[in-house]
Amino acid sequence: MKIYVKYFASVRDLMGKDSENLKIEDSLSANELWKSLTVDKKTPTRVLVAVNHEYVDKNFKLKDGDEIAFFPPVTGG
Amino acid sequence: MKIYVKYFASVRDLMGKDSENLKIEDSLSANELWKSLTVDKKTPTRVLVAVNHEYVDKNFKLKDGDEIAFFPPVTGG
Amino acid sequence: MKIEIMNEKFDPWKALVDYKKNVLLNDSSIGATSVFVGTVRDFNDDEEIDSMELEHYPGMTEKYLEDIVNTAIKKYKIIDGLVIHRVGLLEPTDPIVIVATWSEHRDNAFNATRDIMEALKAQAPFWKKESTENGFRWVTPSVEQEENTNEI
Amino acid sequence: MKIEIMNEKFDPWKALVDYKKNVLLNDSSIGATSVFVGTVRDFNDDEEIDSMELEHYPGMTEKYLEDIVNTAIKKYKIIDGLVIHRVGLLEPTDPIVIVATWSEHRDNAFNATRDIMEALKAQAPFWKKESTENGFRWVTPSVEQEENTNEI
Repeated sequence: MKIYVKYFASVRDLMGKDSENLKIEDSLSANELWKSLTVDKKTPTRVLVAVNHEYVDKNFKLKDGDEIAFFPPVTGG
Repeated sequence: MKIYVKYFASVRDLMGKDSENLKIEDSLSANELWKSLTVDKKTPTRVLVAVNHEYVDKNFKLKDGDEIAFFPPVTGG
Repeated sequence: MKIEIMNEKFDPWKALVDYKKNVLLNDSSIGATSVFVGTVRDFNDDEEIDSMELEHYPGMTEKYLEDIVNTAIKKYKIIDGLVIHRVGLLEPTDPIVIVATWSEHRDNAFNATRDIMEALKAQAPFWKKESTENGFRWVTPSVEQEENTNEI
Repeated sequence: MKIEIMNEKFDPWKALVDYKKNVLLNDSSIGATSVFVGTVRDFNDDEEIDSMELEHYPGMTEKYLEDIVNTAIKKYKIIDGLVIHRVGLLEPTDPIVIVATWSEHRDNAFNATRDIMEALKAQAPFWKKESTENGFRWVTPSVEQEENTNEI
């Protein structure tokens, strides 16, 4: 299945890109995807994940067509 | 001794005047003054008292030259 | 600090912007501004309000407002504070009061502006008389205020 | 309700007055207006800030801001609410955010504006990068935010 991945702020710096289209195996979780994407990287301790513009639990199972985003804790306001 | 008495809002309506100069006996308390001024009136249950622009206790002893004010609970803002 | 009693209708936002521009200038330590504006509503206790007369105790009112703002400035490390309060004849939608505080961090400004409003309502000698179709009535406080006041 | 992400420097007080005048008109049920404005300070964690870059997640940010304001409107019987937030390159004294709420009574407006600010800081996807004499640094939140967010 196909998903669209976005990276923001320090996570974008870590990944060296702001987005990518990926083909992944069915029912991968957000956390499993993150681990596979960062297997060769020193990852920050706090990363948040949103799917289709909603925060989700790290065990959230991805579906075909999902937009998933990884980013650090937010600092607006 | 001489004092200056002010009345505000519903207390002014009750007294029929906004201020008066009075000669009183020494060391009268705020409460004693109020009772003597309203002996023939039906007084409201809640009256506040300030002397020289400061809230005071009802047992506050008046001094010569004091400005004393009687008024209902405040309703600004 | 600015404390002002206004006899005429005023624009609280213009007063705020003018004070910031002329007195606080471009103070770059300011991170937070918290503002409260109270306005006359057309209803109170289920009665329609035509107008309202606001009176105060000249001298004592200013003194208490200054003390109230100074207390908040010290308690919350406030950079500066502003209070403007109307007296006289007011109509629905007229501004009654503006309270503004400036600080480095948001908690302090939020808390200071709120404390100032609560203390103003409990202590500052202002009285409202509402005009309704049934005539005039003095407004009584909705919440009992025992603090710092002494009843006979 | 108005939710806006601004790419250019804006005047929060003008935006507030315009919105009130053009949308809320002279709504005479309004008794209370509570406003918070956040601005860029020139110091953070003892380092001088030259400028700041603010980024957001288009789509998700607007969605969360709308949800946050709607939650406050329902919880506090708010008449209306406004949030404008800057993104892009900001300098000290530039406005970052304005939150305003209008209500009948002051408690509700105070609580709503504060709740919106706290929820915005905890949930809305914005990120700050500060430029200091030592280079760039991503800002990290000063308070741990566990609510409504999920970490990997």
